[in-house]
Order: sequence, then C-alpha cells, then structure tokens
Amino acid sequence: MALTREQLAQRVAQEFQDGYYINLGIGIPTLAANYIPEGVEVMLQSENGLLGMGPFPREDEVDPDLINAGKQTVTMARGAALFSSADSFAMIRGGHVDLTVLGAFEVDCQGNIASYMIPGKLIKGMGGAMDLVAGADNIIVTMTHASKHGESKLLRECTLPLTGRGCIKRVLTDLALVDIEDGRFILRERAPGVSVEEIARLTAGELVIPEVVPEMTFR
Amino acid sequence: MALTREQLAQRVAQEFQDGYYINLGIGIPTLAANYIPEGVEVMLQSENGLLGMGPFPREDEVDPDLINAGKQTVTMARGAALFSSADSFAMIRGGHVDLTVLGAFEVDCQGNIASYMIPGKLIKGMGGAMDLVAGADNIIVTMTHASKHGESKLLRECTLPLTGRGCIKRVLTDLALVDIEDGRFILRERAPGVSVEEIARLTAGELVIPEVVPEMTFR
Amino acid sequence: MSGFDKVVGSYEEAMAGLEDNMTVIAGGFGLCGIPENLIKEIRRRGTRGLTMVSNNCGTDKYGLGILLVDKQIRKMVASYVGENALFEAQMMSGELEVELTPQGTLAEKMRAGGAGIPAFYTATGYGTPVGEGKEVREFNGRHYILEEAIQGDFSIAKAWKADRFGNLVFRKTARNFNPMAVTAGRIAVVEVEEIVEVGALDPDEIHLPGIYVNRLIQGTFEKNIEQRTVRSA
Amino acid sequence: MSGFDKVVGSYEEAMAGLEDNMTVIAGGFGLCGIPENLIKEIRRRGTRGLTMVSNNCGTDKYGLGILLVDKQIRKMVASYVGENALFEAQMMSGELEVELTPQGTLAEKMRAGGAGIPAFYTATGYGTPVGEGKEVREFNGRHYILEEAIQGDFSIAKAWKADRFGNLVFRKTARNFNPMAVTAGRIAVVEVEEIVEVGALDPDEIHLPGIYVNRLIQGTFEKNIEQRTVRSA
Repeated sequence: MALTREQLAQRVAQEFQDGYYINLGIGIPTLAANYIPEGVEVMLQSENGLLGMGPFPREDEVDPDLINAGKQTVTMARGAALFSSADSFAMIRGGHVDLTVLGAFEVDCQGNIASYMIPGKLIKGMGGAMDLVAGADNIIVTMTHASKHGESKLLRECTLPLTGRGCIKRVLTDLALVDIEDGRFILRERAPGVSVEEIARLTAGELVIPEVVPEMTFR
Repeated sequence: MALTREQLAQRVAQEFQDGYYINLGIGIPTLAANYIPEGVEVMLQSENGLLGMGPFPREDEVDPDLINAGKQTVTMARGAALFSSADSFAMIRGGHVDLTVLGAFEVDCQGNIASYMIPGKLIKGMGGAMDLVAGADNIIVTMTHASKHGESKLLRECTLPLTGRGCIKRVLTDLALVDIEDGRFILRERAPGVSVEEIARLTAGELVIPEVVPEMTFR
Repeated sequence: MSGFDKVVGSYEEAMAGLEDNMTVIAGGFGLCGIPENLIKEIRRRGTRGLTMVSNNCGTDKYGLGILLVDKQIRKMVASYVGENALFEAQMMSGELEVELTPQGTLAEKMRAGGAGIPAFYTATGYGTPVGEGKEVREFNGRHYILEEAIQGDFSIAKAWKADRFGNLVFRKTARNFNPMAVTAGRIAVVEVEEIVEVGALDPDEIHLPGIYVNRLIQGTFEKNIEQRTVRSA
Repeated sequence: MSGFDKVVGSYEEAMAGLEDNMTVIAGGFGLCGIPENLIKEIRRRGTRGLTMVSNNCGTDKYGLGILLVDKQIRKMVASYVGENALFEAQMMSGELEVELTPQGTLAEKMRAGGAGIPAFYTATGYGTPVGEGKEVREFNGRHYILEEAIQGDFSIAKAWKADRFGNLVFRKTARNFNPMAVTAGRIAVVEVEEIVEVGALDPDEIHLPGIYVNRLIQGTFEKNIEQRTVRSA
C-alpha cells in the first residue's frame, strides 16, 4: 500500500535528530512537525525570518506580524529568534540548517531536482526553494513516486526546469525511501506491502536494489 | 602663518552641514568635533559600530564596552545606534556617510591618497581607511602641506603605497584649501598671511590659481 | 529643528519625486510587513512604468497587487507571484515583465545594493534557468553564479517603531525584507505604527540606524492576513 | 536535556579539538569585546602554527598578543597591528606572516564565510597593495576587486548575554566583529557574561540566533581599556 500523507510525514519525522535545526517546506514536510519522535527536540526555521516556529495560534493568539514561509499565521517556540530575510538566507545558504525537507515534481539520479515550474502552466516562482536546495547538505525530498498515469518521477534526467543541480541525496516517496549515490538510485526501504518489483517498475532512473530492502516501520 | 592644529580642525568643521553623518579619522579630524558651527547638528560615525558618538566620558561614565575607532573610551549621543562592524562598513561602503575626514602622508592631483604605510618602517595596517576612502563621495583630507624639510605632500603622483585611487577631491593643509579636478589641484583658500607664491612653491602637482584666492576666516 | 528629523507631514510628501519608469524596492513578505499606505499613495499618484522589486506582488486586493489595476507596474522582480489573477493575466498578455529571483538571492541583492557590494557569487540557481546567461565560477570545487546588486530610485518599507531620526525597530516576521529594502533605495521612505522621541529606543535594540532613512511617516495599518490558520483551543 | 543546550562545563571543553595549524577567527576590536578567557585557554593548550583572523592582535599583555609569547601564531590576518612590540619583532624576523586586510573587507569576508557567499566584489583596496594579484572588474564604470570569504576551523567570540540555546545579545561597541566571527567558524565557541534561561530574551532583540553557536560558556572578564580617555567633569 502506498503511504498516506500522514505516513509520509511520519517517516520523514523519523529522520529528525535531537538538536536539529530544520526547514520544512509547504505541504507534507510541514505535517512532519506533528510526528517528532519522543525525546527529540528540533527547532523549525521559517525562511521569512524566524528560527523556532511553534504550532498554529489559537484564535486569540493570531498575529498578522507572525507568519511562516507559507504565509500562515504561526506562533513562536521557546527560545525562538527573529531576523531579516537576508539574515535568514545567510543561515540557509551558509549551510547552518541541519535538515531541509521539501516537495518536488521530479528528481533524477544525478541529484537534480525540479520543483518550481511546469512550462506552459502559470509560473508562480521558486520562492526560497532554490536557496534551500543549494544551501543544505542534508535534504529529503518528499513526493509521490509516480504520476497518476504511472509515469515515474524518479528519472534518469529531469525533464522540467531545475530548481537545483546535484544537491539531492535522499528521496521519500509514497512507495519507497531512495538514496542517490554515484549517479544511481539506491532502494533503502519500501512502503509496507509494496514490492520491490513495483518500485523498480515505477523508477525510470537506474535503481540499485540491495539484497535486503526492509519495510518501513511506524510506531 | 600656517594653521595650527586647532585652526585646521576649525576650518574642517566649517564644512559640516546640518544633518550630516560624518566619519572623523584619528587626530585633527577628531578635533573638528569641538568646532561644530552654531545651528548645525551632525552625527558622528565610528566604524567599529556606533552611529552617534558623544564626547569623552566623565570618570564615572567610562565603559570598556564603549570605545571609538581610535580605541578611546567615548559616550553615545542622543539617538545613537549600535551595530556590528559588518553593518558599519556596509554603511560606509554603501556611501551612506555624508562626509569623511581623514589624514594622509601624500595626495596627488589624480585624487590618489597614501596614508597607511611607509615602506621600511613598521607596517601597522590600514584599519578602516581603505574602506572609508573607497566608500565616501565626499572626503576631506587634512595634513601638512609639506614635510619639515619642505618637501611637498601634494604631488603629481604619490610615491608611497596607495590607500585609495582617484577618490580624493578636497585637501585641507596648514597652508591652503585645495580641490582636485580633472587631474589638477585648484587653490581655493589660503591660510591667513600665507601667500599664493608660498603655496605654489610647496605644491609639486600642477596647481591652478584662480584670480581671487580668499584667506580663510575663523569666527 | 534638527537636520536629522526625518518625519514628513503627509503621504503625498513622503512619495514626492516619484516619477514614471522609476525603480522602487518594497519591503514585505506576502501581506506581512508591507508598506500599505505608501503603496496606496503610489496608486493615488498614478505613476506608471514602474519596475517594482519585492518578494511578492501582493494579492488582487491588497499590497502591490493594487498597482496592477491601472497597469502601473511594467516589470516585477520577485521570488513568488502566486495568489494574483490580475498579475497572471498581465504577465500572460506580455504587458507585465517578470524577473523571477530566488528569495535568498533577492534579499542578498538588496543588501548588496545598500552595502556597496556591486556583485557576489552564490550557488543558488546554478544549473537552473536563473543561472542562464550569468557567469559561472568555481570556488573550492563547487559552482557558483554571479549575481549583481539591486538599487532603487525609491525604497518603501514598513517598520514597527521609529524615533524621529529614523532609527527603526521591526516586529516579529514583519521585519523580513524591510531592512534591506531601506538600505537599497536612493530615497528611502519608511512608514511606522509609532514614532517615539529621540532617545527612547535602546541603541542596542535598533534594528536599522536612521542614516538609511530619508523620510518617515506614521500611519495606520489594516494588516491583512493571507492564510489565517488556527488550531483548536 | 535538550539537544540545543550549548553550555559546556569548562574552558578546556570549550576549546576541545583545537589542533596545531588550524585557522581560528576571533571577535573583538582592540581589547573591546574580545574572548579573553578563550584566548587564555589557547595559550594554556600551547597550540601552535595557528592562523589567527581578527581585526587586531591585542597588545603585548592582553588579548591575542599573549599567543605571541610562545610563538603560537604562524599567520595573522588583521587590519591593524600596532601597539605590540612582540608582534613587530616576530614580523620583522619573518617568524610571523601578516596578511593586512582592510577592516570593512575583513568584516565582510567573515560575514560571507558564514553566509555561503564564496566571494564578492568591493571597491576597497582597488589600485592599492591590497588589490595586487586580485581580479579587477568594472561595474557601472567603477573598478572593484574580488575578495574571497574567510572560514575558520574554530571561531571564538564574546557576547554579553546568552540563553542556553546560544541565542546571543551583544553590548555596545563590544559587538564589533563578534557576530560575523561566530557565523564563520566550523566550531563556534562563545563566552558570555551571563547565561539566562531559555525564553528570557525577547526574540526581536536577539542579535545572533543560537543556530550558529556550538559551545557556550560563562566567564568573568577583565575588560582592559587601551585608551582610557576622559573629559573633566
């Protein structure tokens, strides 16, 4: 069974380590904040200028001066700090964020990522995505493994305009956890009940299948 | 008569306009702060990270955390702001300071300035001088017109290593106020009792002498 | 009256000198921390052919979006331009030129514009459409592209508090692009919620010194929210 | 125990891992805002062959100057190195290499090192000995030189207050090079006068977020003054 959105978020959160500063993209990455493992404390960076993002506000806490990068009203966690967008991206570009999680349209086995633009459709812009993928050492891309029509999104070479080149090392899809090494995808884990064959069939780039590919576990 | 140090400071201060943000170098430029004209308010920038420098502290006000670029203890003026050295030089390099006054060993009629190093002597470093001359549009150099041995310091071409190239437009010496335009010195004012001939004799670079060269006046 | 008093008497005075075809840098992120009233004044003036530099272009009803109604913007430099149907229409018809710039690069270009740095290298955008036509250079085995500074004829920004000398304090994430925008404008206009007496702000807590501010005005703000998201109590 | 608690138990622990021939970036201007005790710990450890990056090299008795006694510094990157007889002697004898860097360029090189900017252009130093051997480039009719970022194996800095997460507040002109130094070190060690509980600092008034700080220690400071200058009451 393909992972649900909630399971994707849960699996992402398993990568969180105590003391990690993390930037979570809009959508599933943001959901991961709901599944932070026991005994692990993380601080969330919001690229508009906040380190230490808290949960959404209660009605009476809503403050138009306090939003996240998705323009949603938020709160601050204990120990939060505020700063300008230039300082925020100095932090990101300088490699100080421990983990970045974001979505994508396509990833290829060279570590390239396409996530911001589909030619012919409306161009909304890359926001901070290009800075995030260029600045982080440790990135997890979350997306569906293939389109509704069964077209793989793990490609030999991205077909859409790139967000970043050679910067992705780990992809979590609804079917599998895949690393990228030396120009190949390496299958690390599979979603519960999903066969290695199905994953292989839906992966267009070269896929290395280790002898043992454990199923993901969820607590 | 050649100007005294106090007169040099006084003449420099006549260039101050109300609302000017000013960076004053060590020595005579710093003295100019004592002669700010009536009705004129200026704010002094200290490049280590202070805008709005006040007078030296009284004994009981001395604070080791509050010094100027000459490492002297200072105070803050009303409306002062504190910032990092990166932010301070962003301000300087970005051309936001209205007037910079600093000393020099030599100036030439190309607007070059040499002020930080005499080969063979101990090299102490340029500190912020190179940034200041590169960042400011409006600079006044204060120095003696010639050495004790009568060697001009207003040259055709500087002989010492440069602090900045093509950045000086106005020089105040103990003998004269001189502008630099199109590769020539222009004599604007002379010290009280100093003849145009003496100034010409002690100026090595090409000197333009207008028909009228007023004496400086001091209140 | 001090030469450092930056306070002007009206929004008209605040934007005096703004002419057609100028470049204006605006602070704000989404609708957060935007100079609402300065934008409305640009609308009122009817200035046209503007190049606007701002992370976003507001929405159809708020922020820079209102300058689209009379087609006052010729070119938009931004990182994200969703949530705006008029924008889409004018971009598609070719009336509006758009230069997409990554958010961090945009912030740094503004900072560079204010800091006398004409250009810098960044890995952001290398090998993407953003890097096309830009110099590529290797440092320590990694590829970077050259990005140039941005400066504006005007910059418009919003702060929380200011003293009359223009020393600024921002509030929470309404800070965003505002400090850099102020530094990068030849004429920097700032509107604030409150003007306090000189000396009332702790010099250590001033986010941006008044040296960057040319004109200052106190306004009232709607502070619209794009995504009002709450949790149940 | 939170993974964000940066407080270490001793100065020995604070500088653990410092090895011969490493590059260390130090905050401070003159003797103002210098990490006194971290410097003393480097002295105690006897680490040698160091490249020190700091605006000044202290005096004969205080600050980085004390590392000259046992010739622990191989190379000094600074903007101003007066007031120090030992320094002069070692420089003249060739034991100490000196790279003079303009003050603003030095500050910007540190900032760039922390901000992922590998290099930038500046007019500072063009046509001077500082520009020799560096790329010259014209932007809008003016000449600029290319300057590269500085990063350190360690950075040592001094702040006024911090919370246990390493969020920093500086005091007056003791801020100087400290914030940038912290950002440019792979291991950033900060000593402070006071450590407060997490949550005690206003997020809007934090000068540098704790993300940059690896180790934090509370110390006592001599705060020597180079030029005690007073006016008569």
